[in-house]
Amino acid sequence: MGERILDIKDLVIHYETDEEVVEAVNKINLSLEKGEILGLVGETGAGKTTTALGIMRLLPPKVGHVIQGNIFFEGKDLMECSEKDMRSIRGKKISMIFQDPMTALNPVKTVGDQIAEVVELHDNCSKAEALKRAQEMLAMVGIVPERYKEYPHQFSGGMKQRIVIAIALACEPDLLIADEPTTALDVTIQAQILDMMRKLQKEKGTSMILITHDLGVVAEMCDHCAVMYAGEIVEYGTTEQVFDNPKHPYTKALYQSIPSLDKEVERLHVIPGMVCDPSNLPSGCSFCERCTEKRAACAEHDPWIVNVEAGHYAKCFQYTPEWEADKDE
Amino acid sequence: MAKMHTPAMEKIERKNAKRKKPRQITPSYEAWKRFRRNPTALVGLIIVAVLILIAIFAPLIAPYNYQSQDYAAMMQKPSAAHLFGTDQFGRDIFSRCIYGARYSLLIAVFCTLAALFSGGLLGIIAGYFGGKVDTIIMRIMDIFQAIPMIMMAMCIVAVLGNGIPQLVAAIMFASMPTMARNNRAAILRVRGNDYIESSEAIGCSKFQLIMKHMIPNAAGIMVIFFVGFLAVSIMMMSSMSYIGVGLAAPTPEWGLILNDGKSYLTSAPYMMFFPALMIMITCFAFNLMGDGLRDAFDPKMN
Amino acid sequence: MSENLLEVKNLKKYFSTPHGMLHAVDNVTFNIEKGKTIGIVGESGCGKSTLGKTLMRLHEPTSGEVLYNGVDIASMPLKKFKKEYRSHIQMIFQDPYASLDPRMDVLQLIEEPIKVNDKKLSKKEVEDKAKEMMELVGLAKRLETAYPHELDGGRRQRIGIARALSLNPSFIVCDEPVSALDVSIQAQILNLLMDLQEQRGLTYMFITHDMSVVKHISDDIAVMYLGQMIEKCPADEIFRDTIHPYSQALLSAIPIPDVHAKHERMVLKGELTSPINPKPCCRFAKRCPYATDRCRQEEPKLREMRPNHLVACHYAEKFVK
Amino acid sequence: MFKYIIKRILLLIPIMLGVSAIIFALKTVTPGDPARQILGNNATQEQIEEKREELGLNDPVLVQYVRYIGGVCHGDFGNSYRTGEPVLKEILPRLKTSGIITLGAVAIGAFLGILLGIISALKKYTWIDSLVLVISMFFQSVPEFVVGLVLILVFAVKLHVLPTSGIENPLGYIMPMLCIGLPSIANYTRITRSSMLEVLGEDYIRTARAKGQTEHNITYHHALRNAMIPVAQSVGTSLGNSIGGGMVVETVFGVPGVGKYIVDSITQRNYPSILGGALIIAIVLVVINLLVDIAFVLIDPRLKTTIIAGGKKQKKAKPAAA
Repeated sequence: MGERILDIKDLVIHYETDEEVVEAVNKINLSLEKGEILGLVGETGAGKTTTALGIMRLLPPKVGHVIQGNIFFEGKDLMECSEKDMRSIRGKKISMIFQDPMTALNPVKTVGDQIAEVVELHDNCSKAEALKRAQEMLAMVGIVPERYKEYPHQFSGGMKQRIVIAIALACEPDLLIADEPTTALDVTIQAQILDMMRKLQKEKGTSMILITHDLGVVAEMCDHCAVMYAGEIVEYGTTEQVFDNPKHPYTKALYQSIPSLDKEVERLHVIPGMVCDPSNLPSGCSFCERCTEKRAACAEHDPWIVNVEAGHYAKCFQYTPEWEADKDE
Repeated sequence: MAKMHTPAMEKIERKNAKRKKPRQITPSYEAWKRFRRNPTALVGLIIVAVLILIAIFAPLIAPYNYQSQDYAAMMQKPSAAHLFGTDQFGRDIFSRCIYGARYSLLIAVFCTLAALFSGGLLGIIAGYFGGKVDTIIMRIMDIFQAIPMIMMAMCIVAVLGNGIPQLVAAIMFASMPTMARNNRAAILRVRGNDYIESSEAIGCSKFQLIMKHMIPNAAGIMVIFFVGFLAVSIMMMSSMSYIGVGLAAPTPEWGLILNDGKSYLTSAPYMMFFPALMIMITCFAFNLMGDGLRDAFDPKMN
Repeated sequence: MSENLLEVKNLKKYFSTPHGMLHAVDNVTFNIEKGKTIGIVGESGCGKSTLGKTLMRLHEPTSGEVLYNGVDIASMPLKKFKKEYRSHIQMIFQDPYASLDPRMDVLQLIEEPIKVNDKKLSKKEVEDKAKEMMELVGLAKRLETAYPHELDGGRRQRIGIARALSLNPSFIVCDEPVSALDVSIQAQILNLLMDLQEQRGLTYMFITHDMSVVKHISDDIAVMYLGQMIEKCPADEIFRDTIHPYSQALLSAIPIPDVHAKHERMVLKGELTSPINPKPCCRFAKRCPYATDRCRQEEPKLREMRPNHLVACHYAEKFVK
Repeated sequence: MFKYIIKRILLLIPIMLGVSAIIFALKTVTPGDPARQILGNNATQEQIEEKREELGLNDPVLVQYVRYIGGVCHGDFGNSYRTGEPVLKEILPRLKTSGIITLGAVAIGAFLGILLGIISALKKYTWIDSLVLVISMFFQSVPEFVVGLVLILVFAVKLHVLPTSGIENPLGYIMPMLCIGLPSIANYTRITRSSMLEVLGEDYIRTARAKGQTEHNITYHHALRNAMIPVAQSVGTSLGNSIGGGMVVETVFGVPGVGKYIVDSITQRNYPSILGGALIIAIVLVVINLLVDIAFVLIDPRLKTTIIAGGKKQKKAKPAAA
């Protein structure tokens, strides 16, 4: 077993406004080993991005609150860090790539300046050296370095995402969080970007959290996979375990609802109902209302996480000894 | 259970417990809810309401006739008998200011309505039809806009002569380019939405699109223009009256009352203080309200 | 073979921009059979939405014919089209969040098309019809007075479907109806669309960028690239025997949710350009790994390589398996 | 870029034609005879007829208009009815006075307004934010001439530190500038605040935070420049208002500027002067708007490409997107 780079313990994040409290992340535990890629999958509102912003400590001020939990990064609890320490970690140790490359770059600064900015901040070097580094980074992500003097609007969407990646990797961070890096892009461009990310990740040995709703992307990229539903991690395991042998009813249903490219299906499997309101979560299992395998106990008690096989966990009662006993009655 | 319970949630639960029944959440109701939460906007609304009441009940509130001259009591300082003092003809300034609310508010409303209709119509036509119609209307408006608003208004009054209808016409013409521009922008913003195309696809005619979808959705922004322009027209009107182009004496319009006191600035500043105060309070209230409306209808801006 | 509901011939839609003529839809020809679904796939900017909107006459076609039951609806006066054919051809929009007027409640939204198209109906009849439509698309009765912003994407899209269906159309353009939805909701809407097709004999044109969705729902698939149709074939054939290099690349780029799927990936260089004042050449030539001088100088025509399988490539023979 | 400037300057021509046509139209419908106005009530019918002939008033309106435009092309804006002097000669020296006042006013308004706007955006939803809002709104609610009266009362009458009127003493410029500048604060404050808040919510600000950048640098290096774009756009319109406000304020303070000249001409129905004044103001406005637009290009690199490529702002060619 490798060295753990990130360890999230019992993290709870709420968004509080005058009108309501949204329970975005509910007691999640997650760990990441050095050099591996962890896929975080789930639908809109499952709490994937919130988790990432929580790690970066970039939750929207005044509204987003970490209610409890610890995030250990290389042994240090990020929740205990001062804002100043956090700033020296962001961009240097942990980088983040955001979903929409179209808006992620400052329109009035040249791309070279934007890459150089992060280098200058963390690497204690002169402006000229930083700009040189920026050009190297551009070359690395497959853009002609001479274009460093151009502005973001002169680049296409895929190019912009390359620049965003160049910014994120400029200081050779230990952990890269990529939040839906290819969702806004076309498939052929997505293929280019994913190819490049995989190559760079291998070269640099960067650990990575890849947030996506596309199971295909996870299958191609990730070593481990965590499935999120209503702010909880409902299933965790190696990608093979989760894809070949899904345990949680939600994961199973999710697979069946995707139209398949190679198999002929008459009707798609439908997950009935809709995601529960995160400002009004049920007291039992959050998936219980839509679950086809539920029993009375599911609505009353929140299930705990069960170790179904080596390194494979699911948050469901059916893998507890009590379930079998219950069935016999 | 796993879910956390926090103080913030308790607060909301308490609040929800107090609420009687869930209300139909229409978009207008949401806007009203936002408006209600804005204390400065509420202050504006209250002041405006009081001013409207004053204007309606002016004859009951005013102790004297606004025209009656009392040569026994000229240029008196504010006192119990004459709250705001008297002017050089012995007219009670308090009564004149009270009646002034009537004139100023009414004329302002007329001006604004006229401006909103004329400019609004042009703006809606330009915004909806686009293309050549838009270019022609907007180029003409560019020409009008090259003349400062108040200068245009003054020129028109100079031609038509002093008087209320003339003033309304002048302010309407002068503000047309601004109004057209703002309304056009509002319509363009609504027109860009997919639901306009979707309604076109189910067979709505252009007229139905404008009446049933664009205007209702742009109405919020138009109300903001309306309230904001009330303040602008009161200020324009009083500025013009003060200079002597606009209304004819002895209309008790605030600007004219100020004009009356012009020569006594050093000897009897109170003659100008109170009407000026009325103008300020009124415009302030309209502006506060307008700002509240802006926040209420356009929550994205904050 | 059943009859064609729609025959599109040399349809063109150009837009003038400050930089030149944008050939959004350029010389597109295809047929749709009654009761079938044609899937239109392609990347953003390939003109697939414009094609749909041009058929709907939401955009005026620059030239070309669209025969609906044999009648050319592309060149008839817009007034006549609106009066006689608007209700035959309807559209479901991409973004269920933006395509519903936020100031109308669910019932009003569904009543609107009925009222607009048949002014003779009484208030009661309109309401009954709208309620019937709500039931048809699976919207609960209690949602009648709800406003769109209170509903989730799936339910909003159901409103959009009800609005289109309330006019009893025979042809529906579905413009990315599920791409704004989550997978679990997407399946609900896809099933609904397929059920409705069966019940009412609808014909669909299904525009999407999602290959797995289009394969699931379509009978025929057409691939578009920069305003042109480059391949058209039966749905099951496209995944087995794609011919055009672009279609091959497009397919190989799709990430497959299966850890054991090992497939050769063909990563294309460069990105889609915009089709402004295109020169006569194969528009894919710039990114095509097999491009020759001929591709750069001569525009390929759609040719029938197999029954019902059309390809626009000079070297199509080379790629037939 | 050069082509763009030329194009913009050519745009002046229709605007000038339009403005002069509007004022000319007003002139023709005004009751009263200019000839009588010049010669006074004692003039005989013959004298008036002679004067009318001399002024060309007996020609059709269109001929008068064309003749006037011809004159303008040669720098002849006609002669004032009142003094008989060429209008241009009367206006030019006044232009400098008005220019100083207006620029000063815009500087005061923009500086204070932008400053307050930034403060209230950074302290959003606190009492400071509300206070700034109320203060700027208060100034917006006071007509320029009332500010003038208050200033006169306080600084001239009570404290005797500034002159009541006139600009013989350079200190005389101060009050007119404040009178026009203070009411315009609110406009700048509001635009700065909302644009600043919008920009601070943009994704690229989040990117900057994720880089580990300090809040201070994020505000001043990343956000401010982007936020200034709409603010700069509003300078043009608020300049028009300032010139309008200048007309009233110059009258209140008896400042010999273009504004007072026009107001006097309007009350005297001295049309050649009104026309000349209006045309010159229109030219100034158009030129300044052009300068503002050029300044944009320096702030916003996106505009440079569109201006060089097509001149006009790119029309939204809807369809290319999926």
